[in-house]
Amino acid sequence: MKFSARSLFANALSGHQNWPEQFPNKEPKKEYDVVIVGAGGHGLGAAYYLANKYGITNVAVVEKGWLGGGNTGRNTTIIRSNYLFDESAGIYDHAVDLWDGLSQELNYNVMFSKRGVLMLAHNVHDVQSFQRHVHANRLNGVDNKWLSPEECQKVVPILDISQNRRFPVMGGAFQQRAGVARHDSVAWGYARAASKLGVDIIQQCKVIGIRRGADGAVEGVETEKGYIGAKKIGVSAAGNSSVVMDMAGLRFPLESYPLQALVSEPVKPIVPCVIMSNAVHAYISQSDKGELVIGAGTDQYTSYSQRGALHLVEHNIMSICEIFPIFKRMRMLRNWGGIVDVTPDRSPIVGKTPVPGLYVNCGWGTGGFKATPGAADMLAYTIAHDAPHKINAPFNLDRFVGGRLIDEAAAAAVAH
Amino acid sequence: MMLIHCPYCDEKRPEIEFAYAGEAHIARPDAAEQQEMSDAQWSEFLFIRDNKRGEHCERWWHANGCNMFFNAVRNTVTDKFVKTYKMGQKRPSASQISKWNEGGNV
Amino acid sequence: MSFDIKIDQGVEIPEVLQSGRVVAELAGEKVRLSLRVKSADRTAVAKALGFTLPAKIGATSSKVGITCACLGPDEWIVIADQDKGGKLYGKALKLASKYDMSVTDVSFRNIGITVTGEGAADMINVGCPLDLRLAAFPVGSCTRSVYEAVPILLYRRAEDSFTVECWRSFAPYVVGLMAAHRSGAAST
Amino acid sequence: MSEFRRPGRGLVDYDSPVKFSFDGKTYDGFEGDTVASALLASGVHLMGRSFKYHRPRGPVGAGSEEPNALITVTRGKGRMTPNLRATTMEIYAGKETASQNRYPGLGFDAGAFNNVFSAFFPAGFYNKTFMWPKSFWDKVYEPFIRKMAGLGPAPTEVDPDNYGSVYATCDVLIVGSGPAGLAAALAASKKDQDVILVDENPQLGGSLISSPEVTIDGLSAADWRAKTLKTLEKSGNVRLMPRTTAIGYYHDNFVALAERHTDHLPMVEPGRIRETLHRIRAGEVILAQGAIERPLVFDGNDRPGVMLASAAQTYLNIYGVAVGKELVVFTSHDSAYNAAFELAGANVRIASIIDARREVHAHLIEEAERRGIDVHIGMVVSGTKGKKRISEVEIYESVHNDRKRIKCDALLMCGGWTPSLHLWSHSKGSIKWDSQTGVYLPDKANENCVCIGASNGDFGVKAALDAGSKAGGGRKTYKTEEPDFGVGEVFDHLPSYKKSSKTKAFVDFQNDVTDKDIKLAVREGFHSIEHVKRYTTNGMATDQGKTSNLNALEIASKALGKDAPQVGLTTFRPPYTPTTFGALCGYRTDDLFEVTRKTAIDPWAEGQGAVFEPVGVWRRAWYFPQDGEDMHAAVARECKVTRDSLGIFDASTLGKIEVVGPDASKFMNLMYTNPWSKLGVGACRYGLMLGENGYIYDDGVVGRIAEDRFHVTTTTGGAPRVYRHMEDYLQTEFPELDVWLTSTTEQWSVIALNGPNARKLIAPFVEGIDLSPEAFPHMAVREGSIFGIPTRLFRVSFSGELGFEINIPSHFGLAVWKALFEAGQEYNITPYGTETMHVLRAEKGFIIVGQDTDGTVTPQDAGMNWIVSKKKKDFVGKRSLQRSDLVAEGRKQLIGLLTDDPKVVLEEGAQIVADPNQPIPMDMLGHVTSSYWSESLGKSVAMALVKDGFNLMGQTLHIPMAGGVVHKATVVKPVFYDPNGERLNVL
Repeated sequence: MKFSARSLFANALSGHQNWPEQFPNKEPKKEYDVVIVGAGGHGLGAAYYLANKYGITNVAVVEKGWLGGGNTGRNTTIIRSNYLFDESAGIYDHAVDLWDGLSQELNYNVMFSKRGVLMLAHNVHDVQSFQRHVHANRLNGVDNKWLSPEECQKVVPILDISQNRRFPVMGGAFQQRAGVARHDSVAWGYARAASKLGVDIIQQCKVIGIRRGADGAVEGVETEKGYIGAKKIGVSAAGNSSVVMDMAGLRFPLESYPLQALVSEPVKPIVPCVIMSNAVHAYISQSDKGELVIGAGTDQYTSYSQRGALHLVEHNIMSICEIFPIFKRMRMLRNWGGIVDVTPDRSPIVGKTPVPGLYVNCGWGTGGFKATPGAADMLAYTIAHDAPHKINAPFNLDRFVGGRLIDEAAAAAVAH
Repeated sequence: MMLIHCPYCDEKRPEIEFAYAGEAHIARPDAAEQQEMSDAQWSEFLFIRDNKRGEHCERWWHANGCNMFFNAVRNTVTDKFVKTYKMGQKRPSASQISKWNEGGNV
Repeated sequence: MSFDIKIDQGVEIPEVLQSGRVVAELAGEKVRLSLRVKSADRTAVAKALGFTLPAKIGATSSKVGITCACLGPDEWIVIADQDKGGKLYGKALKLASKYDMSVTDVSFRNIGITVTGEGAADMINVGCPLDLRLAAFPVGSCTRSVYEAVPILLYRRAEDSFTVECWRSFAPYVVGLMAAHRSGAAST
Repeated sequence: MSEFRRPGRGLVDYDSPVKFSFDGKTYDGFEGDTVASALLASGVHLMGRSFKYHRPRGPVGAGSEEPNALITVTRGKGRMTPNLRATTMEIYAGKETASQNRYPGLGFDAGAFNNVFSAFFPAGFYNKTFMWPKSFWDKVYEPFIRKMAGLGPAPTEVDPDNYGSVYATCDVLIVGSGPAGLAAALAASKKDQDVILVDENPQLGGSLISSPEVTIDGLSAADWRAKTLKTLEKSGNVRLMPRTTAIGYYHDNFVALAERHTDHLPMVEPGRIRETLHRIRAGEVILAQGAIERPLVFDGNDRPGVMLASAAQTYLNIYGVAVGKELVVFTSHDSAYNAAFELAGANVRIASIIDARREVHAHLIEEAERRGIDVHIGMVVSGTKGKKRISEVEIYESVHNDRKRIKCDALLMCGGWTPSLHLWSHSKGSIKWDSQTGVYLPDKANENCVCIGASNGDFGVKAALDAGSKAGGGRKTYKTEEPDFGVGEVFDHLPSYKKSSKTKAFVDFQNDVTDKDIKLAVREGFHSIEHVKRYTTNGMATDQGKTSNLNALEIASKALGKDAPQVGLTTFRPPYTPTTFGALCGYRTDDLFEVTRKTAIDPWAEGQGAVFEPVGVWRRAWYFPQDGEDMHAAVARECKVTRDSLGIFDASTLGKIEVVGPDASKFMNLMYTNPWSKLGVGACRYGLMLGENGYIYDDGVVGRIAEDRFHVTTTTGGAPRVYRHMEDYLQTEFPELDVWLTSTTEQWSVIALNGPNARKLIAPFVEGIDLSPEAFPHMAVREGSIFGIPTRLFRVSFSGELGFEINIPSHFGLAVWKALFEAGQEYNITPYGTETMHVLRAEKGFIIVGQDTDGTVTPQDAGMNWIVSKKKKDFVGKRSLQRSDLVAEGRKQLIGLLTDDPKVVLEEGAQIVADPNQPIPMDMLGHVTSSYWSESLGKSVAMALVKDGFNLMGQTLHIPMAGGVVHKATVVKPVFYDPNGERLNVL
């Protein structure tokens, strides 16, 4: 059933009794052309693009929990593409292009809101670094504008731009095409669209092994629901990527860290766009429900516990109140943690692996949500062609051998 | 905020006194070894990590305490420390770790 | 030309901490030495210096005007009054040629703040997460720790008296945090 | 007194009347009332509007679980707090409160038109529409949706209140002061344990306060409570903390408490702390959080006047308020009978008890009948009437299709009890499903923690007391007289004769989630409770599902035909109740948010009117404007005076590490790219440090003070990580080396003097050092004194001029600086800041690590191959430098740029291309890292990292700017001033 105002109206008259299942939960078939491990936005999206764009419909997505239950459902939904390096700008901007129009493509409103992302500069080093981004983005065709403190305040009227503060606003980089989306809807929308194209989504089906043939190539996955044959396997398991790659006998340059986020109680609109501050170390936006959505960096140690420490929350809130002292009377409603997999250069790995038939999309660290459609498309492309697209080709595993890292964070290095 | 047993101070101290220092027992190859290593082998030393789900050998630095780096086995699923031990001690075997687990404390 | 070269610790104790139940004071100028001694030489060095280098991390030895705390397996800090400590650095430097050890003068790196009075431990606990109950942190204990955002050296002089040492530029933060607590606590 | 008051009951102070306002109208109450209890006493149930449909709502509960009665409290400028629960807000004279999420008013709310069309807004409706035409999304739909956001108003002014934050340690932390908590505290106190007992309510005692019929060890519950509290107060080892919420339970028994100090007070002196965050490390945690009554899900269950039976008890026993004159009780659990009897005993007419169960204990029915209360067994409430308050219920029996209407002005409901497992769940304790009572109970603890009393499913006062005593380490068994708590039955569905399209039975009141929404979610394939929660938003409102989660689970499992545990339970996440940002900040705001490190000389700079810049955690003087100069003019002047005569610069922030020991030079050899063994005592050398990945990590000048002692300097921001880097290698990789590291950054103030007159200035004041160029050459260090103060005097230069860096003990830094400045007047000395320092060094082509290099630049890239030893077998980063991509062609290399138009100062960060006319995306060669106007040279100078830069010398490159301007620049060697270094040798 197509989703539209008309179908909503028609179904209202029948008491909403006739809506079909959006994504039926299937039992596994014996074999698939492609098995995707991990039903987050990335994995479901890859299945959708395989079926829709690359003509491979005999696809299963297996998920140990429930779809969209990992980082897709736990992140702060920021979408932007104003990255410095050509490679990063390439993959993130491809994602932003896909975000725009995704609701219509999937016939599922993912509520991508181009409300803009403003990154605040608080010191001379920030200014130099953000200017470098703005110039590079302009010549790469990525919209990103440098704003004076006054212009920043025009975008965010509650911003205090007096220069005698501990962290003065010395300007900002603003990407208008950037923004937020409704995170759960992304997973559900891809799941529904993929299901319609014949993809089997199999939840509560933990992968416990990867079977390889005599030639070393993959043959299938062992799961809690039994063995599933697969000509090709795409791993999109976020925080658990190391665990899954280990099943194929591969050790990866990944570490998994807890990342926390929090929301306040809902209030009337006050934060017009996404605001990020590296120096103060926090970011904030306001959801369509009115909650302030707030996040910062990871805990210091690796963990799969999805349980973070209080002092990070304290610091996160302190940081937000440093930028916006008017929020001191707001109240934290909910605080939660996810697991992010981080590579040595904090850029993802999207492509082939040393094991024939095994493909991977991992290492997105704290930046995975924004890349969802782009990463999903690139994983699907690589699986379909057994070769990477030029957009994801640089994000290979070999870069760690030769040293051609894509290190956005190092490029923004704090020093003097 | 976790409590971490520092094997030098021999007491449990609050996490914010410590800095996490990555996976343990990744010995730096000496000068001769370095020259014999291929780029691939060298990158393995630099970048490849166990990232284990379960008992993980890792280093901590008691930066705001006795200033010593030390090793620990911590379960990354529960965040519980199984054992902490001094720098230079060997990587505990799996059976040693399970023995400690049965013992139940640090 | 003549110049008035005055010493300046760069921090003042806010008024609110100068009286009341818990009082903070600047410890004044001290001689501070960071000693690193290999365990084999510990007793010999101690003997030569004329005071004990306690073996246990967190323990201190005290002599009139000189306190020596063991901070790490091979690390001690000596904090001495000016009159007692004036020649210590030279003396220790000489020992360094004989023993496996090092000595570094850090007299001016730190500021000492004493916090005294009933509830002094609570004032420390404003920013320091250590268990400061007497059984857990007895009189004479000394350790590095944190006071919210900054590293400190904490020494318990008596049940209700502590010395907090921190790097010079951190001192305004430390006394600021104490003062904020006092101003608030006075009212709650 | 209002007809709803029951004087003689409750803990309110009837001698202290209090007037407060709600939506602009004044109401009467008493000290000890909450906004909700006082409004109820005035006959007002309508207190709010729901989120989505804007339906009129009254309080459902009497505590922090309340989903409906959310209000905004205002107390002067900046003190507006939205979304507070009327049920927990204590009143004081003049308190200003208002309802929320309504326009123009609570009685008539235009937003309520959503309610009329609610059929079109089922769960997840927004996923299905607002997609066409596409352009409407950005311009029409989305702005509209965003406008509808939020409950209460957003703050617009800075909160003037202060907050506190402290740590504490205790042996036993007890959460909840009901019978279980109090008994636990008593027992632990007797065992000499340090105890902290917290309760979110103003009064300690929990359910004991509203248990007038209960006796404990022969005392009435009230007397036992009073006696126990007195004992605990006197014990000396128990800290009682009312108005304190345990908000979260973290690793290793670390529990966060939020204590509210002032919100209940009529007058608050300025400066007083509003809330304190207590971070408690407890040896053991005893959770006695009790249980929350469950609403029943039936058509019209959200009408004002419909509330939990226990809430009505609380209003009566704590506040002396009858929630109505004529009540109907609707229950599936025995406990509501006790509530009905208590209210009947307080002269409230109970019209009927409607019990959904087919079988009920005879004695309950007898007791009811004895009080003249009709009991309808096997019947349910099938509908309610009344606009702003319930006026009538319709009851229904499904077998005989009996229907009947009963007038009432309040309806009490009870669907059983849900043990509060919030903190238990935060602590990662496991839970198990109890199918008999239809609840989750604690199973295995993950921390040193027990969950007791009602939160462990042990209902009744005696059970709680005995469990408390045991948990506290005692063995006491209590004797009580109490009504049997009874049993109940859980209904996943209440019978109704109505077409489901005609009903609205709410599960999550605040978020307007109905049973139909949950069934719709299941129908659409949302089969895990996490999915149902997210699709319907059930349990995501500001009460976080305290009254709704289990009902939603029952409905979803029934719809799926599965057992509840197979459907799951959404995780409880901190905080237990919404927690003020201010409390989480505690003291750490403004100056105490992050340290601002200042040098000893900083006060002087401030006195001179310097402009400062933040550099890492330091603040540094940026430039010293005179007579209205702007930055450009000030820097031009500072540069000129320094090059012509003399400048003085505060370099104290440079990191310093003393590297001491017999193996010091061996260690230096490993940590830096260049060799150190042959550096003589008294000599200095510039050192470059790499990370193990081969990229430049830090740099600085190092002086050899003695054979076994190096004075190492680092960049300002790099000091902590360089120290860590060194300690890490020393302890982990090179433990065999006899060398020790001590951070000495703050031991020294560093005054840099640069300019041809530098030596002349210091000469008269220096003792013990021969300053002659022969005895004290460039790149040397000597120990002596200046103004009688001991100094380590470095002859170094970061400007290209004759330069000295005077290290003196930091407590003398300010005095020495002032003396030098005074003496320097003879040479027209100028103080300069970081900007001039940058210009001077850029003119010389000296790099700033972090500006001209980032974490991707090797020494070769920076043109510094000369400093990388080829002879040393090992140093950190050596092997990485040989990696294929690090020696490949086409890397970005550091070069100089001179603009064709010398007046044009390139923008730092601007990108460089070979062909400015190529289409976008352009092939970028690199970027400008440093760019300044050079007053000394009369032209701009720049440094840049450019692909293959070393091979492009003399070529013209282009820098396309926004708006179409393209600058041209020529590639040169990055040394612009005094390339032969002659100025260092001025006499």
